[in-house]
Amino acid sequence: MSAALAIVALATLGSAAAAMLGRSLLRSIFMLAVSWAGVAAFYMWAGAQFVAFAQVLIYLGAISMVALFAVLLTRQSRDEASPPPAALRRAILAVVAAAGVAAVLLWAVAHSPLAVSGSLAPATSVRQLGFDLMGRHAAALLVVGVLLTIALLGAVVLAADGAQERPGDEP
Amino acid sequence: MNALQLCLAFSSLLFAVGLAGALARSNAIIVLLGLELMLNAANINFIAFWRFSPSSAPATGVIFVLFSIAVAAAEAAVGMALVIAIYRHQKTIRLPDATDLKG
Amino acid sequence: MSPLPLLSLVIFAPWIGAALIACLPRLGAGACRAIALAFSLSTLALSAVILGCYERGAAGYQLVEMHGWIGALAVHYHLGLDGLSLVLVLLTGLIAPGALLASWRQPGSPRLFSLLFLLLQGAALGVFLALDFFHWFIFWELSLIPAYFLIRLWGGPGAGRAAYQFVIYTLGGSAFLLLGFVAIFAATGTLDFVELARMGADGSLAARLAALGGFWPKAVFAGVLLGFAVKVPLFPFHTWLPPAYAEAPTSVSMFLTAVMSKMGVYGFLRLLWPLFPAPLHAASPFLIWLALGGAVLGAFAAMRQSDIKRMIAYSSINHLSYCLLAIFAVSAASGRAAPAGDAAAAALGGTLLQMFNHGLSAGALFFCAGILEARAGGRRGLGDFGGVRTAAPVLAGLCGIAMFSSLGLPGLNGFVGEFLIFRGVWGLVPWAAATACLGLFATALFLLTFWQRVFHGPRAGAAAGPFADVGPLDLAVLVPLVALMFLLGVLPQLLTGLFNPLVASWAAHLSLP
Amino acid sequence: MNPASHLWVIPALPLLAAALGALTPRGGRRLAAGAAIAAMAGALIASCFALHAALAAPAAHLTCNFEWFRLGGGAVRLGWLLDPLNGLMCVMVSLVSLLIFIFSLGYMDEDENFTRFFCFLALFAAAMLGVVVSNSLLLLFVSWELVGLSSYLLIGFWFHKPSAAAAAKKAFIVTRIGDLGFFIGLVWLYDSTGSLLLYDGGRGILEAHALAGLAAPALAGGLAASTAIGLLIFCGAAGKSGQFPLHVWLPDAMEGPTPVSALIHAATMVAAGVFLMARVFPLMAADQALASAPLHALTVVAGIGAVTALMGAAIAVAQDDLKKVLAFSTVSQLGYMMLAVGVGSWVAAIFHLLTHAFFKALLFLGAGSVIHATHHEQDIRRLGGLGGRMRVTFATFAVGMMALAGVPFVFSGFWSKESILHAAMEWEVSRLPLWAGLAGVVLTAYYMTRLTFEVFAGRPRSHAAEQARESPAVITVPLLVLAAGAILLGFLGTPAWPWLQSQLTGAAVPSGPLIESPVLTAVSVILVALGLGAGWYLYGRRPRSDAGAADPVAAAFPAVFAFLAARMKLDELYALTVGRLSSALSWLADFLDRRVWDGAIRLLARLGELAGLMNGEADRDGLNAGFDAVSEGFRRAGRAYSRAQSGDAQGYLRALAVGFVVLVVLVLMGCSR
Amino acid sequence: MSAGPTDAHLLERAPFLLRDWLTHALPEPLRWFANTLIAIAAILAIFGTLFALLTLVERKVLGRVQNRPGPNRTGWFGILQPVADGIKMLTKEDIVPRAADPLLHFLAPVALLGFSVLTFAVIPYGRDLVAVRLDAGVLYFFAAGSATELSIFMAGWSSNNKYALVAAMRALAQLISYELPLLLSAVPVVLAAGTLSAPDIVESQGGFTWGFVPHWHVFTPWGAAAFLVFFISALSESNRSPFDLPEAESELIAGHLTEYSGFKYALFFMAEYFGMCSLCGMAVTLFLGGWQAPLAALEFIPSYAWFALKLCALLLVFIWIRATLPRLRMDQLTRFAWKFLVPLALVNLAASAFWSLSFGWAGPMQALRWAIGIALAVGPFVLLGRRLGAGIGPRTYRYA
Repeated sequence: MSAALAIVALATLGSAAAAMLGRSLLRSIFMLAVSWAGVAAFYMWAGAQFVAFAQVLIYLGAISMVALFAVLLTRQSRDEASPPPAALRRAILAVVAAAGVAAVLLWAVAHSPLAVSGSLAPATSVRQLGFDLMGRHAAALLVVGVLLTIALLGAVVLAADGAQERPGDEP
Repeated sequence: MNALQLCLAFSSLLFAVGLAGALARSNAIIVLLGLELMLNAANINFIAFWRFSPSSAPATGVIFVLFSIAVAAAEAAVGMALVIAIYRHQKTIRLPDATDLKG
Repeated sequence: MSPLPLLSLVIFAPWIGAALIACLPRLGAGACRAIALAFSLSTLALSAVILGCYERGAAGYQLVEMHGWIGALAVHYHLGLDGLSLVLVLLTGLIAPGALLASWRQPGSPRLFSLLFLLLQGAALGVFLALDFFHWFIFWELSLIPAYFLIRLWGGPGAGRAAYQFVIYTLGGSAFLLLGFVAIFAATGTLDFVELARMGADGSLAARLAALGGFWPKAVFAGVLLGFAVKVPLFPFHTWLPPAYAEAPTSVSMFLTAVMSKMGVYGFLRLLWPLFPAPLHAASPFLIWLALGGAVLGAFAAMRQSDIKRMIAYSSINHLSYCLLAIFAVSAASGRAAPAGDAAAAALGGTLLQMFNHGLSAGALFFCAGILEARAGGRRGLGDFGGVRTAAPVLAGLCGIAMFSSLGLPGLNGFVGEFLIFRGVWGLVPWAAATACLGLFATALFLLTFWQRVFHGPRAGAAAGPFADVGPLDLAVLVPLVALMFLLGVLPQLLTGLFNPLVASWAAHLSLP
Repeated sequence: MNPASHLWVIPALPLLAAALGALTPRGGRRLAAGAAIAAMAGALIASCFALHAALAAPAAHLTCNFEWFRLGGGAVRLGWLLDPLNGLMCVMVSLVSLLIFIFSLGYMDEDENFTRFFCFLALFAAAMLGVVVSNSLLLLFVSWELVGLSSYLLIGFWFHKPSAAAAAKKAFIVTRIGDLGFFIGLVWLYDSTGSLLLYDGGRGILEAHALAGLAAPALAGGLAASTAIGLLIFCGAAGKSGQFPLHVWLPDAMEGPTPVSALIHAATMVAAGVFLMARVFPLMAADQALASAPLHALTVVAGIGAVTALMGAAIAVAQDDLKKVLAFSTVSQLGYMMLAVGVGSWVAAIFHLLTHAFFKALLFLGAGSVIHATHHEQDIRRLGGLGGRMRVTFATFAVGMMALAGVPFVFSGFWSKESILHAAMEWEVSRLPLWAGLAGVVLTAYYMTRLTFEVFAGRPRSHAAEQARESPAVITVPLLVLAAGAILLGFLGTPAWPWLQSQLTGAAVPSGPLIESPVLTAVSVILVALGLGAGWYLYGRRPRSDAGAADPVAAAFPAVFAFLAARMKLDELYALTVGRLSSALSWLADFLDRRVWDGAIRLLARLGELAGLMNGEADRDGLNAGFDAVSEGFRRAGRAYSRAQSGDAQGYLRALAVGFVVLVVLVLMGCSR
Repeated sequence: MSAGPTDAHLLERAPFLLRDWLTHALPEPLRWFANTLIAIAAILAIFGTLFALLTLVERKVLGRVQNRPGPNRTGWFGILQPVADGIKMLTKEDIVPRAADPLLHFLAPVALLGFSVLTFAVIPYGRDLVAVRLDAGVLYFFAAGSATELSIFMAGWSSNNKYALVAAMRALAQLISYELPLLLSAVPVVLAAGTLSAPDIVESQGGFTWGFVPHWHVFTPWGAAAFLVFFISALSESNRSPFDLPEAESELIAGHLTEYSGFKYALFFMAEYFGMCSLCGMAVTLFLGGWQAPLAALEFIPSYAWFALKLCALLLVFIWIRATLPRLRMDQLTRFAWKFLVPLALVNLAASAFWSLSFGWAGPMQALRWAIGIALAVGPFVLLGRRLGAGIGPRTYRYA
């Protein structure tokens, strides 16, 4: 079990790191796609099938697409054109900050007394999930629905600003 | 280190990677994607706790992750639209250049 | 009890219309007017519904809506309707659409006009229906603001000054009113009309005010009196009225004279009299003189006006002074022995009838004056016309009917109210009735002079050239009004039946604490 | 079956016709006229039935009362009344109206507002019939005012003539002055009796109970309330009937079309006042029993009547306008009627009213026929010689003239005038009315003779008169009918056969000798002969040769003639008193408004402005400086703080991360300590 | 994969018997692994063959439609044409442009084919004949399907060719646009069946009304409408005519395939046909009753045969449409998706909800239920269709 987890985690982390470091934007996105797929695999490993499929559907199917479009539509941008010293400074600062955060988190994880229950994943059927969503969490579901609608409209409005594009052309 | 802690370590590292990306890169798209990674890391935590939690609350973690994914999708859509809008106005999507909100 | 909040609906339907117009910026002129008219007509439609569920035999408030609102101030959202309110709501429902129709061909943005007008209508309705001072006063003041802009923006050349004077004068009056009620609130802790009227009837209101200090009961009474006196207006607080009515556009003049002027009389009946029976009784010998001044001097002043609209404005002062005269006479007689009850009922019933009838006739007269003004290209002097009856016989006929209604010709609505007022006042204060007859005489004199100079004789002035008779739009406004004049002249019970129990109960409680 | 409950039909028919006429477009001449005439015929038939029913029980007052509307605890009630007085008036009014309607068909044929004319005429007839049949003073007042309205409309029918418009206004205003008195009387009466019904089964105001209450001396000086109320009501009657101070409108009213003059201002409307007096006679007479009262209502009535009779006759002597002469003769005759009421014989008044209605209508229509034939030439000096050209008109006019002059035995006017003079002679209070009446008799005979000779004798003095020819049948037939009435009606009330008197009073009046007091009759016959003779001597013996020639009387007494021709300068007197007073009052009111009240307000406003100005100064220099300093400080602080707002999103994120780490570390350190 | 039905007759059990015969000798843990491998192999083999046949059938049918014989040289009636094509593809030179990104250029067809194949895993080919029984099978199907978009973009971009890139972007827009109606039209079925598992959905369509009308979803008003939407979206998702814009030869040479040749090209081709097959399979599963027989009397024919029959019929319709309809313009394409299909699918969702709610209506109410159902399906179709037709005039070309 742990081996599978380790493989998944390493793949995910590796691809994520590659994505963050890569020169080419598009490659970064492809690497990120791999990383997201890795996260989905982790969900599969943890027994959350539904979430895994949702992750694939949304991250691989939608968010990566959106990102790709954004990249292609903004290709004329002066990519990473900041003078090297500034970029370097920022990179160093970033790594330091991230390392600090990671250290703190890892320290917390390592020092927290975390009990693990059964080795068996809690069984959650899609049907049960549906009942939960439509029952106890119906209000939240509605709110999310509204949020998504508004976000969609907002994105269309923002992106279509000025140009006479049809809303439908916007992914 | 048990399995849960492994998971948590994994998520922490993923979070750190995302954070580093978001801080280091100047391209707004990559920054946004770094944020997405951080969100993913948080989701991993939810699933991990759900998976290994002693009380095994019914599916709360899963549902939270579902909502989180939905919100992430919304955030990505709006974020990318913003990026495009910024690009249209300034012909660049470098974050250090986008400082119009400076006080 | 109706499940629908009918009264709230009545008040807010015009405001909903206003909001609708405000929210649809792309609306065409025609659509604006149509929407405004539809929402303006809602009052009429809803009052028809109200008539359906109105209990004719009851004197008290009906269709009451009462909800807690501001707990700390003991303010309730309290609406209610009795015969008095019903008559005025009906009047508003009749006049407002007519006034809107009168503005149909008016230049300028119909959007803003409709919006302001609907606001004004809603506020006036609110004044007639609210039973808590807090929102009553809000409605009272809110009615001023749209009126100001309507006069200012659409009025004649002197409109700026007239509107300014109108608003400042009435605001000044209301300030005293407000102060008075602040004192009342400080003394009693309530602003509910029903509650206050109960206190006024048993004298505890005066006692509590006196507890604040000996100066207060009189000061509060004077403040409230001043507020209403300016609004009606009571002679000599009337100087804002002729310029405001004359300079306002026709439709607004119609609404101002038909509905807004009733707000003051309404205040007298609803607030001043029930709340301060004793001070009013004490002051009424003096106030009767003022009312007589309005009735007589108002009519005589009208005789001297060369501006048609100013003349009609003065006739409004004259007519409303009869209402006040009746109220003061009743108040002067309260506390007397029982036989005054019959006369008091006649006087009060006549007052209510007169309020409605004046709305009809003055509204119609202003409308006719508006037609004349429009045909003459903005001139409206008595000397600017001549022989209009030859050129426009239908207009002359309808205007004539309105005029005769205004001068109290029997068979038309105006007579019944005036007869009852005089009958009542004679029974209470005979000399006042006799003196007021001078006003009747002068009214006939100046109205007939107006008629003679404008409509009779050879065609002259603006009527010398081509002069169109009334169109279908004008007929749509005038014919219902004129028909009602006939109907109410012959069958006043249509109206008296609505408020008779109320009047009877008023007349039966003519006692002083 | 109570016939009174159907009485409303009589006024309703013409009212319907009026409504129809009002809604008919200008082209519908036949419809409007036909409807009006048919309605009048219907009303006449209904009136005949009503009269028949009333005569069946002359003493009973058949009533039908109903509630108009409720007010307070009580109700306002109206009603219909039927008795012989009503019935006769109904028949008279509807018959005369019908004839005049028919006459108008010919007379108004060329007018473009023909339909409107019939509408107004029908409205008038409806209102007049309403006055007659109502059993409530309120309803009577309503109809009364409508009569005034229709008279206003008809006088001003040719409203494009400024004189007609002014005359109409004058008529309305002057009668309204009287009506206001009536109104107050009404209100007073209502207040003191609680009812305005005339007869209400014992509770009506004309019945004993109420009268007893009213007749008590209640006012200052021992005056009875009924005296005051009666006099106030008499104000209204005086206004309508053109009694002395309020008669000024009646001659001016001749500006209206001639049928209008005939119908309204001769036959019916002006008689309304007399009718009203007869109607409320019990009320007027209630104070007679109160011997201590300083003044009785009827005394005033008699006095006013006498003055009017004499004055009208005197002025008529000097008028040159055909219709004006007739108008002042009307005034004079109405004075006779009032005199009769005043001396207590309302029956004689009604008798004279009926006969006068016929012969005065006849005279006016005859005058109308002349005017029609001569294309609206009304100046008698420019007429003349029409007797040969218009034989029917002349003959009927002569009948009317002799009836008015009181030529004995054959003509109705003689009998009614005799009964009035007889009543005046029997009045105990004073002989003055009798003397005035007798003087009037001479003058009447004289001015009528003058008129007839001027118009019909001699030779034509103008082109119009030369061209005149007899009017068509539609005009002459009513003349003939009226002439017959003017002769025959007198025999209904001769002392030998007092049918009318017994029917009106409801009690059998014993028939006496044909001549009640031979002396009086002889005197009056001699006076009539004197008047006729004088007229013939002055105007018939040597008819006027041309229009410019001076009047023989004017030549003899120029000052007196001019004074009379100017109507005794009464209009000027009014202009100086009432007119001046009201314009002064209106000036005062306007001045108060513009200067005093508005001035006070303006002063207040100036004071407010001044206070605001001073306050503004104080604010600017005093308070604002401190606030400026403080806000400048805030602004600097804000500027300094805003530097942290770099706009660098990544910087914020970085700060967040670092902050998080630092925070955790700090917390941990805190925990470990 | 379970042991298979035991009470069914021989033909029905034949696949399981065959499998068990092959693996019964192995020990228990290995047998599971072997069974899975056999399932994968079987799917690949069967659909590989189907792919080969389909290329031939398509060309033959297109030929017949266009009144020409089609391939008829290799073998009997050209039956060996696919083999010849395959050999050609394998032997051709594999060209990678110098400016291309070699890794992604290689990965793209592989990933595409991989994802396409993955979708086969959850389709039930017969009674109990499904590779993976997933609780959220339908979701899995769509998740895997949506991942193919990434591969197409990969192909377009990595070629470093502007035609390829434009085509890739077109493809993305189209795929994303039609993904939505595709999903939305499947939701009513999920709503009706109450499950996301494909075999359960098929099971829920068993049974007959009056003994001869099967309970397939396509025989309900909403089901018919949803099937229509699903089918149109499937056409577009598989880049089939009239939605074959990404590889519109006349405009973009060969779209994202421009820089591919040889075996990689064949892989793309294969992936495309696989996607088509899997979409048709899912359509059959969702709407056409899956492996259910159309008549009770015909249940003796094994379930997988019925599935195959329905699948082939749908594929033939695909081909038939390709032969009949012209290509759409880009703006028409997206407009059609967003303004017609998506609203229609959303309304249809409501129709389906109504259908579920009115489940208990009987007698005359049943007629009413049908009337309302049909109105809810047809009404929006007519209304939206009228609006859709309004705006699409001939385009004015500004620079032409």
